[in-house]
Amino acid sequence: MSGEQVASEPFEPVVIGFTCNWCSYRAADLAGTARIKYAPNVRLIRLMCSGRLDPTFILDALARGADGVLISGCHPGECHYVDQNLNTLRRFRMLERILPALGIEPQRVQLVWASAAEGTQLAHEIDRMVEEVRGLGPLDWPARMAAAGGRTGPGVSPVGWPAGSRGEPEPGAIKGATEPPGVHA
Amino acid sequence: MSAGNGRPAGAAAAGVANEAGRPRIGVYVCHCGTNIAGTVDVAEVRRWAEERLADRGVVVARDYKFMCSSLGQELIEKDVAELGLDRVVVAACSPHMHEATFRGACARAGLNPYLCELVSIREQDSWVHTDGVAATAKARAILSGGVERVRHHEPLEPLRVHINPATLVVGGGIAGIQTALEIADAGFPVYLVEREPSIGGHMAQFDKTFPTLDCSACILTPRMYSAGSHPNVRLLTWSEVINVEGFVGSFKVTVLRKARYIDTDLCTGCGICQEKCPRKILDVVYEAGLGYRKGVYTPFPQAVPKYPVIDRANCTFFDNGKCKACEKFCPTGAIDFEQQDEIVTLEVGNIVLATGYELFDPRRIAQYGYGRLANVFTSLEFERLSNAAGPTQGRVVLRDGVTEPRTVGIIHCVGSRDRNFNNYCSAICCMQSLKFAHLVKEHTGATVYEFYIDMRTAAKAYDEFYQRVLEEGTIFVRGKVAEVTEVARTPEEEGKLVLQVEDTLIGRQRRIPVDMVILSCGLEPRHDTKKVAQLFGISCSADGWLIEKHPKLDPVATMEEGVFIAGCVSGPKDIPTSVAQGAAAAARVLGHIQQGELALEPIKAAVDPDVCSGCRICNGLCPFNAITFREDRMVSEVNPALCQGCGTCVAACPAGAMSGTCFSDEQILAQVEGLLLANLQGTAGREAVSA
Amino acid sequence: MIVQEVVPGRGRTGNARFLEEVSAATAGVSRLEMCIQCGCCGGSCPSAAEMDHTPRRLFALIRAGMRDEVLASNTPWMCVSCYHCVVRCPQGVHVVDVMYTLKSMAAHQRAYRDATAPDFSRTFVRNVEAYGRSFELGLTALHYLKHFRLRLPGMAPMGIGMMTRGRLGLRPRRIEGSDQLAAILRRAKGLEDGS
Amino acid sequence: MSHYLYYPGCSMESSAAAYRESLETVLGPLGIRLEEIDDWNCCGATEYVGISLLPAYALIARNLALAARQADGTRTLVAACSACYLNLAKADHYLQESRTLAANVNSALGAGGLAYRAGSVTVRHLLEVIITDVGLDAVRAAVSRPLSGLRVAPYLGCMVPRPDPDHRWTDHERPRELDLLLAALGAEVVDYPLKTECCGGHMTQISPAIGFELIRRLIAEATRLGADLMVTVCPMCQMNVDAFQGETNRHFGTHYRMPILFYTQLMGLAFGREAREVGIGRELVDARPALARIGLPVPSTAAEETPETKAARIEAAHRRRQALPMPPMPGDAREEGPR
Repeated sequence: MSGEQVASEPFEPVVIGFTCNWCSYRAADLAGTARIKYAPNVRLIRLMCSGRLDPTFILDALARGADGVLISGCHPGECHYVDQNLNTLRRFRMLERILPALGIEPQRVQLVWASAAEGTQLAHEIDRMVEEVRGLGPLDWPARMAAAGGRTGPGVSPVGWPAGSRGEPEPGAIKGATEPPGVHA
Repeated sequence: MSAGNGRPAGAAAAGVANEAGRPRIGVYVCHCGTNIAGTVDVAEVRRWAEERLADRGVVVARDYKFMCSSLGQELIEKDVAELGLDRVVVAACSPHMHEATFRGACARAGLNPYLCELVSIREQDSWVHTDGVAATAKARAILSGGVERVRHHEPLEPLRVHINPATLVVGGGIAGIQTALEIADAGFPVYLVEREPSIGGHMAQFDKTFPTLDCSACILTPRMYSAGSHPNVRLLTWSEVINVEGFVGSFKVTVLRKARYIDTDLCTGCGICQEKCPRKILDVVYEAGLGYRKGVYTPFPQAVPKYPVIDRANCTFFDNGKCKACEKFCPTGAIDFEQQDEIVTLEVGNIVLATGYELFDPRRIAQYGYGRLANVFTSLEFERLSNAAGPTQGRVVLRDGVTEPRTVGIIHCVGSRDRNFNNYCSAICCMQSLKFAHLVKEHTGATVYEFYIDMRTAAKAYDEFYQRVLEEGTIFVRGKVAEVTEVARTPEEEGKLVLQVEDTLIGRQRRIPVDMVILSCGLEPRHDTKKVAQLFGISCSADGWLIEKHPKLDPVATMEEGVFIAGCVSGPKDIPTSVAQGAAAAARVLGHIQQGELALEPIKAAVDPDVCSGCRICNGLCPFNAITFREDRMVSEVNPALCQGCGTCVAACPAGAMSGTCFSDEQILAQVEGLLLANLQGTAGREAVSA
Repeated sequence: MIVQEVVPGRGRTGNARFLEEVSAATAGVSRLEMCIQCGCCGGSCPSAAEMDHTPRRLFALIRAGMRDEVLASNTPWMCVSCYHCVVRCPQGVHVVDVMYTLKSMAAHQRAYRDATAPDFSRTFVRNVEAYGRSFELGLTALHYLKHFRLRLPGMAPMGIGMMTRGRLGLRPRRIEGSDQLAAILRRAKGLEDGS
Repeated sequence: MSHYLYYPGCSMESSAAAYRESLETVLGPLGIRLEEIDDWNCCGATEYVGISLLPAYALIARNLALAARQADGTRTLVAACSACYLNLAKADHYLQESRTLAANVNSALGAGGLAYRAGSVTVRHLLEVIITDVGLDAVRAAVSRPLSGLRVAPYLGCMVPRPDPDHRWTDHERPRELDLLLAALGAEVVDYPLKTECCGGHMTQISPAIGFELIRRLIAEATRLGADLMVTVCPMCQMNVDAFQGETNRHFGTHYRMPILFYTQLMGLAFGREAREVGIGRELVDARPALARIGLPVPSTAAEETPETKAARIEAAHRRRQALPMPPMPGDAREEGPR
């Protein structure tokens, strides 16, 4: 998988981070204002709430070349929208279970809570995750799937599913997945 | 209110795909002086955008020293007009800083402001990375993400909401009183909610205020009285907010009014019930544990309102059904044991939180001996001790209630500037300690030692007060007291409290025997601040104080539109600052009221009824009950007035029928694509990091 | 007491480095650079009276780069490892561990003025290296013989009392893996000298 | 039977023999089984790390590595000696904190065919195991001869409650564990303000005058408070206060006679063991006069009220009425009062 990686150039992972407008994006802003340094390998996207995060976004990011995805929202109990981050948690738990089936190490997708005051902590978590992903090596998912039996190519459908994996698992099963309320981590 | 899904009539519904021709995007890279340009090669980013993003619709790219300056904005306005731009991407600071600025520039040029996207290459790039090459590569990726995203933006109109002119102020200390009076004097109704039986807060406990030594009661009581009698202020004391719904302009607040067991229409506040009540209770709130109150009580004689409350948990009648002494002796028959707790709902347009602080509990510092050594006092205890209306009528005496101290040690920074407890400086302790030194001298003539680490007297007339206390002969020892012990080593130490400290200006350990120790305790967030924050949808800092919208430029606003903060709830403050903040919060509220309505971000969810399968998964998800199921059409529907725009329903809809403005699937996926540079021909995402 | 002058030109670079050097040689994170000179350590110290500098002042000397003055100080050797300063320090400075570092630096360079304490530690270490266990009688006897010969007669009743009550072994106990331990310590010393 | 790995430490074999003997008598009644680490070595006390850091940590780590290897069903390593407990706990803590230290220590261990992964064993002190795992109720249940009437000053010394890297103790300055244990044995526990002050440590060896002054403070305060004896958890404290008490008296010209015993000795006595079985008699300052009252009826303290005592009582009541209230403390009955 990573054998083709140019030997002279060290592997620099790319991690896409989904943050929420109220806590984790502000934590990133705070890290900036406080000039706290962290690995440049992460690129953040702002959502209003981590609950907005559709698992397909994550798979899309991985299919398009990200080596890891960081999900970050308010701490449980501190969600700006009451408790929508708990939905994030449920979706994350489910995603964790299906990632191995898709040939992806679960450590490539991580959930980190960060309040608006936790710039330092978020920076620390980013550094930790980047190092973990660096340790895993490049994901190069499309090639990996091809090697695993040609189930998928790099083609990406409009909603972000690797073309070959459509229906396995059923995207709808993910999109609509809501475990019974009250299932907290 | 003219809520809708925010789309102006006739606007294209699905972004670029449906528009004729290619988008015409302008890209503007800000240097922010050296803030960005010091790390990121902005000219290179601009060049790259010109070349590599041209086939993504970028027709012009510029870099400029300060994009937010009027010249920078004019640059954008000019390009929109002259080059016919229909999309703008600014790579500069956080959208929380300048999004409104650049949207404004676009609007002035006739471009719908929602067709402008601000991406952060400062807070999330130049400020957090040191490697210029990697930071520049990341800036390219971030910009690319913005460009892809903006292609899917649609023209939108802000939502306009009506502002209810009534305001809720939570907390009846000096900050809350000031806010309430400012708004009420401007002619608008205010509800002032206070947990205790009277307003007044901590200031009502003090005897003198630094640096002027004004009598605290003399300057506070008139304000309390005004608040209590103002036709525009409705006091709800002995009450707590238990629920908050809605948003700026139309909050719906539920308040629990605990039963007073007093008919306030009949009560004259004569105080006979308090005299006759046989139940004596240690008053840990107003008397700081140094005095007693009755089961039926007003915390202090000047209380506003004047009506007492019956403390149900400490009432003999409620314990065993006997007593009723208060009822027997009440001349107007105002005692009413049948009263019930009451729930009231208030409709307000704005909310000001002024819930104050709590004193650091020095029992956590065992080596200072508070609670074990009788003559160690907290700052609040000393306030009561020196107060003419306090438990000793203003006599400064030891715990035995009789003996005047001949030597007093005052310890600064108790629980503050100490990573075992609180990292922050409590701001008021130096001045409060100086005040104590003065009062001890004045009341007893005792020798006073002040033990400090650094003297902080940075406000008007504060350092002059320090000079005065020096003149009075107070002995200053620079050193953090290590311990207070009763174990004597010499005959002079027998029966005394010994302060063991390094006098750092001599470089020697000293043991200084005193009769009384005053701990200048720091201020802490109230123990339930986190709960309050959640109730009102705002957040706490790591130290537990509420967070301002901007610590310097917007100190009384919060991230939640229409919720403001004043006084110590956001961190330790002296009285002048708390009062100033109270007035500032009032000014912000009055600004909203004066406008009558407010423009809000049109971030809302909407259902496409043709696609909705009626599965109702979204119905239960919405925390604001904004989604209802239309039985007649078998589809779900979003009530835009209730929707807060979190987007959880969008993510959950299995049919893809739910969409969210400003954060649509297309926009987010496009941004991901851009960030990974998957939008470019023949490049991999990795390029941006390692190139 | 002679306070060493910092030589202009030479002092500057040596200055800041000394704090770093002490910090780097300390187990865990020393937080020495966080000291705000409040004196809580010096106020807490049970042997402060006997120290030529309070710990706080010693830290200021380290910060000033006054290496010789610091390593000659008796302060680290007077430390009794009571950890009062450590738990009270408002800045979380690992005072005791820094003292250990200064001791080992001074011991290494024989920079101390009074050899009593370093000798005691060395005797202890030699015992442990030889047997794997500490040998109280040998330690005390040797040490007193060298440094407090005059006190020895006064201590005799105590020594005899300890012995008659079965509290002093007359010969040291050796562990079975003393060779293994020696190998471990040898490599540890090699690593330390190498670094 | 709860099973733990056990690190005795050098002093248990010599100067603290009484600790070892008494400890063995209380394990059975408490349901504790201690399994000694095979061929453990000295922890280095407070001396080795003052000479060279890495060898000192390697020395400690050999014990941790042996313990980890021997771990079978339990990974809790119990130490009874304060310095040993601290050294083991602190080393494990720093090995977790610093990767460099861990790498170097492991490299050294490798020379002896050993390795240790930080955090593999949990280091705890015997007293804390008794309080937390066994519980005071079980202790009370094992007491057959309450120590009623015996006034004891609990003395922990420094290294157990401080620096407490794993946050196991109620307070750094005034922990309550030993007080609670002694109260459970039926003893009258003095609120001893110097309970975590320093005994002088190695000062008795390297700067005797300081050492003697620190010892004097401890015994003077215990005497002033009317304690019959001091009770400690630490071999070093016991040694200093007991064995150097004579020298201290000679140094200051004082005549203190303050016995000091290990908590396990009092536990053994309270559990019904004979004085000899729990090492009583090994102390230089004889504890037997104070213990003579154990097992004997305690003299009544309620004497007839004379006019003088009555006047004093009335005076005291009057003073109480004038006095300002004290803040309630944790564990104080008043704490539950109105808030």
